[in-house]
Amino acid sequence: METTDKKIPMDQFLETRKEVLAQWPTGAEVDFREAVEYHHGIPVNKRFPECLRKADENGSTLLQPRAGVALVNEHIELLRYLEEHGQADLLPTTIDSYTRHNRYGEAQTGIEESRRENRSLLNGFPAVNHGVAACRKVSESVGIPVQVRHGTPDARLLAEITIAGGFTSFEGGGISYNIPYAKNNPLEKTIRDWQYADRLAGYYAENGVVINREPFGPLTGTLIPPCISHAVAIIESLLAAKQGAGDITVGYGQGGNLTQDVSAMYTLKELTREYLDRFGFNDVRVSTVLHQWMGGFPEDESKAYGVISWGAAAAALSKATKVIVKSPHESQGIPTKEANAAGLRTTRQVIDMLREQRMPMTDEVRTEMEIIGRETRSIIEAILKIGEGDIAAGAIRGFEAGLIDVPFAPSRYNRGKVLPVRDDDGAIRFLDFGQLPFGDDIKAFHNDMVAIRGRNERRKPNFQMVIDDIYAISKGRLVGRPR
Amino acid sequence: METTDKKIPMDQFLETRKEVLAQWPTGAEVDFREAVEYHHGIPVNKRFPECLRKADENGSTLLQPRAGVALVNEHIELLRYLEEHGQADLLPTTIDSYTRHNRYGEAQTGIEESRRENRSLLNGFPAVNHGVAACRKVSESVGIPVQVRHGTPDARLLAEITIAGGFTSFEGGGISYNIPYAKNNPLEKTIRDWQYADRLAGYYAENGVVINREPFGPLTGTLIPPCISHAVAIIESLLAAKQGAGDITVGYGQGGNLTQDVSAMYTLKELTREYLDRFGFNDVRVSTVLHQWMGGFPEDESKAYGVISWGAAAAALSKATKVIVKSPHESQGIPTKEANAAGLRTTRQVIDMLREQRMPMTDEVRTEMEIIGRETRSIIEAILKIGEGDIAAGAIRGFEAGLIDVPFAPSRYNRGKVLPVRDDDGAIRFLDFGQLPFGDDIKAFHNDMVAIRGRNERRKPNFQMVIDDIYAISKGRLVGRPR
Amino acid sequence: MNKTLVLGVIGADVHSVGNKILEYALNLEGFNVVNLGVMVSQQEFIDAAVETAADAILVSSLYGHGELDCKGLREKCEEAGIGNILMYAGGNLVVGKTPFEEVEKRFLDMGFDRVFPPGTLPQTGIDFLRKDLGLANISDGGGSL
Amino acid sequence: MNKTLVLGVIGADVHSVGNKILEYALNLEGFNVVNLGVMVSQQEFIDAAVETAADAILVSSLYGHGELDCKGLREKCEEAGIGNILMYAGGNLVVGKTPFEEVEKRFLDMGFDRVFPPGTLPQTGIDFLRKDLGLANISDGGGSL
Ligand code: B12
Ligand code: B12
Repeated sequence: METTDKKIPMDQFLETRKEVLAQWPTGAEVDFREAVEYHHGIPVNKRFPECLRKADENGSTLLQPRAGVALVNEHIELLRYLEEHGQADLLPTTIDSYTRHNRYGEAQTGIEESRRENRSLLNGFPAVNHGVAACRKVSESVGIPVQVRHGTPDARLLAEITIAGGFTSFEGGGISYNIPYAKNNPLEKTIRDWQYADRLAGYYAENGVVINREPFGPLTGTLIPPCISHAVAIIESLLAAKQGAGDITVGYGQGGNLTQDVSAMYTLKELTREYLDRFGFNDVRVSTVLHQWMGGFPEDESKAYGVISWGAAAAALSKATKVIVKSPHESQGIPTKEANAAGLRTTRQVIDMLREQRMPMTDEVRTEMEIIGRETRSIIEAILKIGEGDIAAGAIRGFEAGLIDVPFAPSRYNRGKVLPVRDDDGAIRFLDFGQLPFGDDIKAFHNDMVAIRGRNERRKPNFQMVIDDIYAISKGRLVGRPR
Repeated sequence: METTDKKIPMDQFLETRKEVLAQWPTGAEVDFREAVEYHHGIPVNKRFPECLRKADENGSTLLQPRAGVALVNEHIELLRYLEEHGQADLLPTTIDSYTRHNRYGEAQTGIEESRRENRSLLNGFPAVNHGVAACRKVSESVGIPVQVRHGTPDARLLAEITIAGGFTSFEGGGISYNIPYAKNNPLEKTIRDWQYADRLAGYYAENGVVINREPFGPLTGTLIPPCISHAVAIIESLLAAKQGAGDITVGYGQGGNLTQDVSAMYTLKELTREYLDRFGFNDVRVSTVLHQWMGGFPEDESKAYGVISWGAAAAALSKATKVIVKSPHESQGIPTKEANAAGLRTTRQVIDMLREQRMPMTDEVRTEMEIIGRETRSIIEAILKIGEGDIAAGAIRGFEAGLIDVPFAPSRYNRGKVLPVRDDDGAIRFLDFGQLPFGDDIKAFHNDMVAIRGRNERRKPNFQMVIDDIYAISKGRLVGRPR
Repeated sequence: MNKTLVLGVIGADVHSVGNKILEYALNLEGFNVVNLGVMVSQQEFIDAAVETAADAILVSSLYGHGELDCKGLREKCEEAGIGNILMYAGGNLVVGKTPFEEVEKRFLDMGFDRVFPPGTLPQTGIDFLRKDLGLANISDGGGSL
Repeated sequence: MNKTLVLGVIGADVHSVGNKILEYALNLEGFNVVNLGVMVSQQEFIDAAVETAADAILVSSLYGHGELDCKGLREKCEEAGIGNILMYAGGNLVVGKTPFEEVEKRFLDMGFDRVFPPGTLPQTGIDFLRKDLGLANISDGGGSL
């Protein structure tokens, strides 16, 4: 059965639902009616969609960390700490990697070994194993909204359990949680599985409970040109909206060049709105998230603070609805709660100092916005075309054809031909376009920008230059100049 | 004898010199001829003027900390640490407060108690007490240029000893090291004493040794409108140039609003150049320095990193020749060497990440530059007028008349009538103009900007608003909104 | 019922910003404030306190030499016959970031009645002054405002 | 003289960036690289090593489950008859910032020959490979480039 952009019929949805809930014993804990009731009782200031709307109205940027550990009480302690000492506005529950790959047995081992060794041996919170009641305990233990953050190609059971568990936002999508996060999962399957998650959000919405959905913006976090992540965000927004999701946050991982980052954030919202409206989803709400630098971090903590701050500045100056915050431990390992809170407080200081300022609409921003717009539309239109108007089929065929292609991704369903590289000002450009459906003018623009850098560095732009750029920020620069 | 802007005749200079060198026994160690010889032997990469010129040519921003402790070996260890672990480009020797007030006896007590307690009880390096040989030991122990940074109203002996001691840059000026740093010192005297220091620099220059001179930009470090510090910078540059100083770095303390800060840095250089040229000093070299936020810092170190980073960003985006770096200990006390190096590394990361970027010439920057230009020229022209063309006499009379007036300064020779306050975007404006010689249009502009904030905050702009602004950054905001 | 306070920044210290704010806040609160400003010697503090029959001396020190500058102040007060005067110190009292307990101890040992850490807001000092000077607390409905 | 290396990211780990760079660098250096990519099981490492008669296995683990994933790999090698194969591990091997000495010890105890901390550049691994595999060092004028 080909995956297409059709709203899943209720009977079919309920049928699949039985199978999903049977995947692990805790599935039996989910009772939809009861869960809807439960959500109606969640106070407004603990609901993601409401908090995001308020932030946009006030022009403020909300702070959210990443955090998750193996055991329930320790996880609660961690979240409380980040709320209190990190002054977070929104909380996460980051899921461990076994759960992400539906390896609940291994997750169970991880839980048990963590209990035994009295330290978290898992890189996140195994929500499926812990079940609905434990999730509610988590979300009830804090005073602000909690989101599930993961990277799960098949997140159907995770969605069932965590949403019934009182979480009001669910990150991910059939592309963004496949291509960067998996190796062997066909897009047909992951898009279909994510249609289920979206349909679940829609089902809740039909029952008066709006769950925020957030496609994962940064992809591989490594030199992603804005048009690539924008295209994924738009496709996943359209897919989610079709299944009835009513509140969407589109994301972008900071690149480092302020003009490009601000232009990316401005266009991200505009373009997503444009396509949602075009397909009739005028009442789906759109907010934005900027992820502080998602690539390799410097080892030195004081340098990490500098990177964190620059991400905070980009978020504030582009008026992102929220910012996902890194910690000074980033290059080393999952942060302690203290390091995590420190990253939050650094970000808080910068965000709040800059709340009155925004990047003005300069000629440079205007030009960059125009380019990002043209590139993104080229990709989406090509995908719609190859999908014969169907965005799901188009995305699947588009990835196969390389019309969209995520740099450095592990998935075999990604062409992996595109190579990004920084230009002489540090903006991310294309060195190799692979099969991206760009016109000659766009290609010429990129070639020119990259050529300028090559001339200044007296070397031919090639894979070594790309590698230098990958290492650059961790070595203290934005542009990987020859050593 | 009135203080006027005349080059001190050589005989008079040499006469005064005898007195100066007799102020403390170490004065006898100074031998001008020998010192000139000594300077000729200092390698180029250890000379301030050369390093600044190279940085401007490369469009890079150099990093300099503040640092000084009571004892020679500990001070050397500190500087070496900052060079090696802080990756500083330029080093300081910050002088203790007793020496700044020529209280060499008390400085001696401080040295002795520091020896006894094995910790520095002085807030800086008492260079006069230590003498020429010790200073040379300091500057020879490091691989980069060293500057004397202090706050000394009468710095004649300090200049003699430290320049003979191999330092290649000397901070301060008759206004900037009096008004914010003293209570009872008449400007007639401090300007005259600083003409001596400048004449000394000129004397070295005539003998082929160019010493960098740097008026202290930030003044009281607290909500200084750019035109005030620019005016002081220009006056002191003209005074220094008249005495033969050939290399000048003008400074500015970050305000926090990026548009205003960038505009301030751009105009600082332009206006200084304009006036130097007008008075015939076309061959005096001008470079710039941005001081990271000079007012009260947040207590929390991770928040301090945010403030430090935003200062680094302002320096990079405005292409300052150098940036003076704060530490995460700022709100608490003189930093340990580790904290000092950490502030440097945070700054290094941000500066180097942003080296390819600069703030574009937006309409907002253009407008702000124009306003700063008009304000600064109004002040300087009024001073020249009241001084009947003599900038020294004009400065003295101008301060008396309040034509120039430094907010929050301790000196009784400062009117202290001007009150600054932030506007709704966080730019620093005037709440009270005192006697500043501004036209009605400039006044109307400030009044309007302040009124907008008052309306938004639903309160009358008054001293409470100013206090809120003074505390704001230490409390995590730029604008001190009502609590 | 107007209590008189002598306020100043001791030694060669010129940090004037906090001093101006303290003066403003104490005045608002109805105290009779004798502000000596910055760069105040021990003798000036004592002369002003004797002259105005002050109820308390509030010493600020920001620049790091506080320890050197404050030594012997209590003894000098005793010599001047105001040995029991209430004496506060606040600011960045020592060189370098130091656990406040240590700093507090050193200054209490020197004869100060209360010691305040960096970043103290004027209201904190005011609350203690009211208590130590036996004034009704504002929140108790009393006070001189 | 072409030495064969089996390279991969173990477990459920998908961090592919470093793996691609390692592959590139090892190839440049003239090694015969069998890159299994990400999400490689212990069995896949061993099968590939046996099949290609590899000289070394290079395990990356970035995502924090390295300890859980690597346990027993040496024993499985022994069972497969390649008990003496050179075995390196690198990346962010454990959950959380941990003193490297501790991490190193845990992995040496598990039977790895060398362990590399976060942020290791490919050249460091290459230098040790040359040494451990008895290859001339490039700077000695030898090498296969
Ligand atoms: C980019 C990135 C991602 C991307 C990866 C995209 C992709 N498919 O590659 C995305 C966003 C998808 C991602 C996801 C996750 N990530 Co991640 N990620 C990073 C990040 C920021 C950079 C990694 C990178 O690409 N570095 C650049 C390359 C060139 O360096 P490298 O990977 O370190 O490899 C080099 C060296 O280590 C060395 N090396 C590696 N292996 C070996 C082996 C040998 C023998 C030798 C000699 C050398 C060697 O050589 C390589 C080339 O120079 C790191 C943190 C950091 N380093 O700053 C976190 C990090 C690795 N991720 C982490 C985690 C936890 C996750 C997630 C679980 C999500 C989460 N909880 O936040 C998921 C896991 C998904 C999964 N199942 O694996 C943690 C791991 C924590 C720990 N060990 O305690 C880190 C350290 C971040 C952190 N501090 O929390 N991540
Ligand atoms: C602005 C500033 C300056 C300006 C001062 C301008 C002026 N004339 O006022 C300038 C640039 C000139 C300057 C100079 C110097 N400074 Co300064 N300065 C600062 C800074 C950044 C802010 C001070 C400030 O205005 N804060 C805002 C006001 C409102 O707060 P406040 O002063 O702390 O006062 C409040 C409270 O402390 C409290 N309080 C104060 N006293 C008392 C007393 C009582 C009884 C009570 C209840 C409360 C109380 O109430 C006040 C109002 O809220 C501080 C660091 C910081 N705090 O971030 C360094 C700092 C005070 N300076 C310092 C130093 C060392 C110097 C210099 C020696 C230069 C140098 N080595 O860098 C010179 C000294 C000159 C001299 N002779 O005094 C150090 C002191 C170090 C230490 N104690 O270990 C500090 C801490 C910076 C640092 N970490 O190195 N400085």
